[in-house]
Amino acid sequence: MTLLEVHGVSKSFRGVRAVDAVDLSVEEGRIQGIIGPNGAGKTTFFNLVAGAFAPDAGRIVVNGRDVTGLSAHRVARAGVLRTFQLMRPFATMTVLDNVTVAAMSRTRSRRRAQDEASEVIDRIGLTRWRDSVSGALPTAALKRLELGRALACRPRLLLLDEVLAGLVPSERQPVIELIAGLRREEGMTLVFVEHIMAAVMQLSDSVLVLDQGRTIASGTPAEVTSDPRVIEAYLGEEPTVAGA
Amino acid sequence: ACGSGTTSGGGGGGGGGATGGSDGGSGKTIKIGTLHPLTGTFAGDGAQLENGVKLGIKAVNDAGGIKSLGGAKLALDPGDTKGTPETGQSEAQRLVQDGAVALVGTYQSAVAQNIAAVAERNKTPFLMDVASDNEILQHGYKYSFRVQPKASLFAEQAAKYLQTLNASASPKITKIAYLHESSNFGTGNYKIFKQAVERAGVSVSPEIGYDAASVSDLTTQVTQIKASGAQAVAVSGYYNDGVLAAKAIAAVQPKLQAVLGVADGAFDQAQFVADVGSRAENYFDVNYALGKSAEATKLATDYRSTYGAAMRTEAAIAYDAVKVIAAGLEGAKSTDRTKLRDAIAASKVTPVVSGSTISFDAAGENTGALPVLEQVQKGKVVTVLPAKDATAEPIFPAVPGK
Amino acid sequence: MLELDAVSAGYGRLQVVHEIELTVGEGELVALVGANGAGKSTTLRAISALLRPTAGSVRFRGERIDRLRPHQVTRRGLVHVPEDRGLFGGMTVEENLRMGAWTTKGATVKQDLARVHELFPILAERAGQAAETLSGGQQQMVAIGRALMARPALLMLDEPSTGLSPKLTWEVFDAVKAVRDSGVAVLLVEQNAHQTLTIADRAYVLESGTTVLHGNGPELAGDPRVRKAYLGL
Amino acid sequence: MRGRTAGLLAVLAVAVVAGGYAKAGSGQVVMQAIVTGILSGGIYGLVAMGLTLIFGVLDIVNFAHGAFLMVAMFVTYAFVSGTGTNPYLALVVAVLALLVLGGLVQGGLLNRTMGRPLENQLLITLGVSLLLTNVALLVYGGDPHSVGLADDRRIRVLGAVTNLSRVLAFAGSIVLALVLFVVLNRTRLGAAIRAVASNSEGAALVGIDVRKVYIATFAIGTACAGAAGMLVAPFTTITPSSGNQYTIIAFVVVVMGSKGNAVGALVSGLIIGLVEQFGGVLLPGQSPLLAVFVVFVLVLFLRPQGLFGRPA
Amino acid sequence: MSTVFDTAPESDASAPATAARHPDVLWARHGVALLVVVVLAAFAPVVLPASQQAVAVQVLIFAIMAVGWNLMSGFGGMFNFGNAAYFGVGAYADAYLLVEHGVSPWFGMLAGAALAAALAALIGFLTFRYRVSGAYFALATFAFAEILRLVATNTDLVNRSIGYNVPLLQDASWTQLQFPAGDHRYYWTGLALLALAMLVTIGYLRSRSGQYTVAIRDDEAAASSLGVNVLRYRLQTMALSGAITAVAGAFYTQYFLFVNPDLAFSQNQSIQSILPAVIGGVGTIWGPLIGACIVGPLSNGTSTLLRHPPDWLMFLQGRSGLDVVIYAVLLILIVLLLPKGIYGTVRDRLRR
Ligand SMILES: Nc1ncnc2c1ncn2[C@@H]1O[C@H](COP(=O)(O)OP(=O)(O)OP(=O)(O)O)[C@@H](O)[C@H]1O
Ligand SMILES: Nc1ncnc2c1ncn2[C@@H]1O[C@H](COP(=O)(O)OP(=O)(O)OP(=O)(O)O)[C@@H](O)[C@H]1O
Ligand SMILES: [Mg+2]
Ligand SMILES: [Mg+2]
Repeated sequence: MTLLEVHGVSKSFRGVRAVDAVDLSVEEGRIQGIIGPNGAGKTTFFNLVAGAFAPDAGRIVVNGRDVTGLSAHRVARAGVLRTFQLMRPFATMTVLDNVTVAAMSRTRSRRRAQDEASEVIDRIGLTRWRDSVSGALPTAALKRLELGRALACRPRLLLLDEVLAGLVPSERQPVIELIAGLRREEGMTLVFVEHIMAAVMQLSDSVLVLDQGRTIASGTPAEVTSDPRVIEAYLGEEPTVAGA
Repeated sequence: ACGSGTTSGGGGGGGGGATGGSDGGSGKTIKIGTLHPLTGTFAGDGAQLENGVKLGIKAVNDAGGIKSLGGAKLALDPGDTKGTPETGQSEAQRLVQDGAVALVGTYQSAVAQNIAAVAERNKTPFLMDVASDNEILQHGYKYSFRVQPKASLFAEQAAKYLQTLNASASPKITKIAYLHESSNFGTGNYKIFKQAVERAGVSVSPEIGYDAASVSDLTTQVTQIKASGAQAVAVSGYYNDGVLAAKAIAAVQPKLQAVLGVADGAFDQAQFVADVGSRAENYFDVNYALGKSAEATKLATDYRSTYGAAMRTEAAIAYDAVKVIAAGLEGAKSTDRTKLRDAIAASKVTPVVSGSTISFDAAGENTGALPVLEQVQKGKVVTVLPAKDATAEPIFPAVPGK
Repeated sequence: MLELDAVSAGYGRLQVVHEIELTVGEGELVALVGANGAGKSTTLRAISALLRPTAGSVRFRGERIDRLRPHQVTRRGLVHVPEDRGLFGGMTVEENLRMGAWTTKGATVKQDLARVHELFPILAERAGQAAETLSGGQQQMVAIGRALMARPALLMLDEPSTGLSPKLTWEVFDAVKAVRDSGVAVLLVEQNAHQTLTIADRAYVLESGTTVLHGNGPELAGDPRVRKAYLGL
Repeated sequence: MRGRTAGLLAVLAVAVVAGGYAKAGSGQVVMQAIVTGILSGGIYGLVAMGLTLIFGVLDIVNFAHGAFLMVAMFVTYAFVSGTGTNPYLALVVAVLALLVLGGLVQGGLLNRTMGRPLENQLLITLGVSLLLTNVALLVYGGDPHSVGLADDRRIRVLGAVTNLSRVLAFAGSIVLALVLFVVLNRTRLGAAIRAVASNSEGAALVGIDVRKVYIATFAIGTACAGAAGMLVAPFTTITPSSGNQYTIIAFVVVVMGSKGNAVGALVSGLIIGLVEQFGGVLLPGQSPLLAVFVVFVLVLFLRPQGLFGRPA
Repeated sequence: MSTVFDTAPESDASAPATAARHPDVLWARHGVALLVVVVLAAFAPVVLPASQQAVAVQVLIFAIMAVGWNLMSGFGGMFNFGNAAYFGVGAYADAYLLVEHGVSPWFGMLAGAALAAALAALIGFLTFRYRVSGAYFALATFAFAEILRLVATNTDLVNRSIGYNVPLLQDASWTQLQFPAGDHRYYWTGLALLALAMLVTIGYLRSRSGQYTVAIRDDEAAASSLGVNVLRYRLQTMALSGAITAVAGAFYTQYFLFVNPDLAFSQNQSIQSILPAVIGGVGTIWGPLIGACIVGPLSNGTSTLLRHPPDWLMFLQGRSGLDVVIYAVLLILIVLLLPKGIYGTVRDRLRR
């Protein structure tokens, strides 16, 4: 079935059309990639779906329920979770408390929430940092914390905004595997924004390409990356330096 | 000599107050506690009052101390209210614990109100030098006494003086505007004055209130008075706004036959005349004033030579308050606070401030207190009514600044 | 021209880099790579005096600069473009660039501005736009351009390509090479280790706050230890 | 200012003036209220000028501003009583004295707390305010002082009256707003100040001595208080606490006029001055401050960035 | 599933500060510490000289106000510069109900707390609705407190600027919460109220709402993206904070037996709510109490010092204003030298 349906959403900031009539539909259990140049509107699109802003136009339906214009916490409770491009830990709280806060959205009992949080922490490989104050964590751990908090909410739809940015290549692969595992083992549906093309190619079932707020292409990774408009706007001509 | 009264109210820590009282009774020194705003907005007035108390103590000691207690000397234990009731209260509590047999204060009514309750609970006499709210002594307190006239008396007297002036002048004043600061003090004066003069057929209008804490210009208000065609204006305010009012009147030049301060904090002061110059000429103020006695004249001279500044009448009231306590101690022949209280209630003291002998009614109000009518004449503040206190004839009609 | 001798630095009581040794020669492009949290940014901050080293010395052209304040370091020709770019958000692109020339007191501003515009033509187009409204890549160009306006002898760049689209990443790398080619030494911190190493003259690999490998850039790119740990190959 | 807001304000202004006329029943009173409102509003703008710079650039909620104003009044008083000359000759002295005082406060105290949370600077400025007020009390006592102008001429403006000293203060505020505007937008120091306000780390990295700029900014801000204190001295009574009444109003003006905006401070000062005057006419007996605060809260809600700021 | 931290640094240098035990153990420790402190503090009036009793009660009132402020501003991250609003509502509710309707102060205290909670929620709603934050939030709260002061000053219902005098009773009364001056029972009542306020704070912070509150302070957008209803928990925190502060106000009225607008809603009350928390440590459970123990006696101490100075300071005696000067200097020094407050600084040292 279709888990996420987006119909013609638009959003402008002081005259700039950040997102302009974008449509998207994602089947349950699929991984959808979104790419596009800087400022294309990818983060804004996430913000619209996750309820951080209300769209100027268009409709967003999650699992058959219209969530257009609902506030962020309502959308989250409808099963849509997102991570942030710039990491946003609860800096004074420990890693455990960070994840517990997320887990509490599903259970009344603090103790159960803590136990579940501990499990999630083990699973994403943050055990070592469990009782550390999150503000002091290195980037890679923060990226995982972002992911961990989202997972603790057991979302049906997970929106990942550049989870790989700022990780060195060797650190990327485990995260990619973690994401792939979520779909494989739990049937979670994912939408992710990424500039690391290797990951996009490896993970996504289909890719949406945005430029200046509009959809310029969509299809399988292979189709999209060979599209001349995408190369022109995003991938660029054959590199002068990286080819060496 | 320790008062049984002091302990009766207090279990536990309350008893601490009693021991203090008896310390003073051995005939050496007797502590008098003061509660004035020595810091904060009213620090200037606090200093005047404090100095008045000091001169009062000095006068008593120079005259041989408390004779009935073997010439015991008075000593000052100062407290700073910082202008807030809470500090006032804790200072009062401290003074009582330290053994002060009586308290003098406080300038601000809110602080006095609070300290009156402290005095009552600690059974310690409290002499209000300056603190005018009628309300303070309407709770049936036994230990609080007020030396200055109560607030309502100023407005009532003002109405009477206005009638006296009207009686002898040809264009009688029939419509008078009222400009007042909008807290208790100004609003209360306005209400009483209005009631009193309307009985005599004088209408009070318009009424114009302003916020003394924030006002920086009264020109618009004075223009309203001008536009209303009132023949005179009554003013109740503090020093700063009094000066603003005088400057605004000089600028707008409404056709007024008199400016009548009702307990105004500026118009009876030498500083006011210095600050606004000839524009202050002819201003009336109904207020307490220094009497004509030799003691009063000496006090003013002493004040100037000791503190290098002109004395205001408020200092003289504080001086009188000390005289009352001294008389009470003489009468009580004891430093027991309850006995002292009874002696004060029965005392008769000749004040340096104008008015008749100080004695207290059941509520603790000074029955001899009487605000007089003062006027700025040729750069000097002189008393013009009632005749027995007057040092000059009133000038009326009194066109301001002429 | 830049020498770090046993430099340690950290935040509060937390020491992040330990006794780092590092040099940059005239006109060289030196890369500093390492895992997240290895201490790359911290090292740069210690050099530019945004952070005071707790031990060791930093020399620039023979002079000790580790007790100076950031503006004094900049005035000596060592200019740092930090991770967050440090732009003046409310000011226009042109104003940002002109502010870059603060230390040169204006004499050569016109000429330098022309040079930056030549390097990044888009900045001439967007001269009047508020910096905060630019896209991430354009902001990066403003940051580099602003640093160049100070006529630096050594430019320190902290992860100029993070979050940029592939196309923009290449553009930035081209720009860095162009800067080096114009005779300015560059100390480059990058995630994009592969590309970085291929353009670097020399490179240091930082791990847990200490340099563990050091060598010629392309050579290091081929080093199996590096390939395994940092390039994910 | 957005057109809609401006329109709304205009309608409101007309309604208030009409209400004032109906209430007072006299055009003369309304005229006087307008003139007094504008003149005293200019003074509020003048007082707020330095504060807006400090709040806008340094993000310091400076509660010592009123105390600085008071210090300037006493400097003026000391100058006049020492030399016996015209108080306006004290302008330079007051400005210089406060420039130095401000520099010392920032350099000696506040610079160490930059970047810490709001309450740190707030409490330090409160401490400074207490300190200055009570030092003044120690030195001058609590009695009122004045520096009356020998010839404070009465001036007629549009059927209303006022005094020369108030007109001079008003002129002073316009001049000061212009001077600040020019300093901020046309000088090298101004560029440095704006850069530091925008991003202090970035400013350091282009070679600006950030600490010096902090000191300069705070010093200029307090020097403005110096000018304001001298200019209001001729028509106020001077006591250690006479600066207090201005601090709060100055903050209202700063927020309304958008922090860091000197011209905005002047304009919103005028609005506050008028609100206060008409508040007094329309609601006699109520403190006009009430009207001022209500307007303040409305501005905070409807245009949190102030009347002249860009939306965040 | 593999973990990525095979390559992660294992050195001590990057090991961040670690909270040693399970969170619940920490909370329990706070609770036990509170019990010990309260038991020890209960002996204070017996030990202290009589003249210090009033100071001790004042310390308790400051502490309660600061606990209230700290919950909203320290833990909730909403810098409140108008705590006088809630304090005043508490003080007035008590005085009004007692003087005008003879209602017991205990009910007055509850009513005041409820009213203050409602007011806090209203102010919170308005400020969040219009996205007023940071220094502007501080100024808005300040404005609300001032508006209340001005309204009270001009409202006949609450006696305008006169305010209320609580009538004196002949005998001590628990139901009327009035005892003879200097009675230890004032102190113990204050101590009990403070303990209650701190207990409520600890319980709240430990609870789900409290965790949400701190999460919201740290990052509002992140919290709401996890399904936390930001508005609801903010208002809840503000309401609780207002209620605690109101209790301080009601107790204040009962202790000083007097209240008027300038007292209840003054800027001073707001500052006195902030000072102890900042000096003790913002956003810490013990900060307000520690700070109050310093601020309370500080002002009094400097006055006493100057009243009876030691010989070498004799020249300072009797100069009004000097005590405040010294107080101000000490205040500045404390804020300057202890940026995290006493508790915060000491805790950081110990964690080392
Ligand atoms: N809150 C905002 N206010 C004003 N403009 C905004 C806001 N958020 C985004 N924009 C603008 O909307 C456009 C799209 O931004 P968005 O962050 O969605 O891009 P993106 O595709 O995520 O880019 P990147 O890959 O650099 O993260 C940009 O021009 C940006 O400047
Ligand atoms: N302001 C700070 N306060 C405390 N710790 C910090 C601070 N900044 C960085 N750290 C810590 O210092 C360590 C090194 O950080 P640094 O930013 O130098 O790493 P980096 O190599 O630049 O990593 P990245 O690739 O994430 O930028 C990390 O563990 C980080 O958590
Ligand atoms: Mg984005
Ligand atoms: Mg870094």
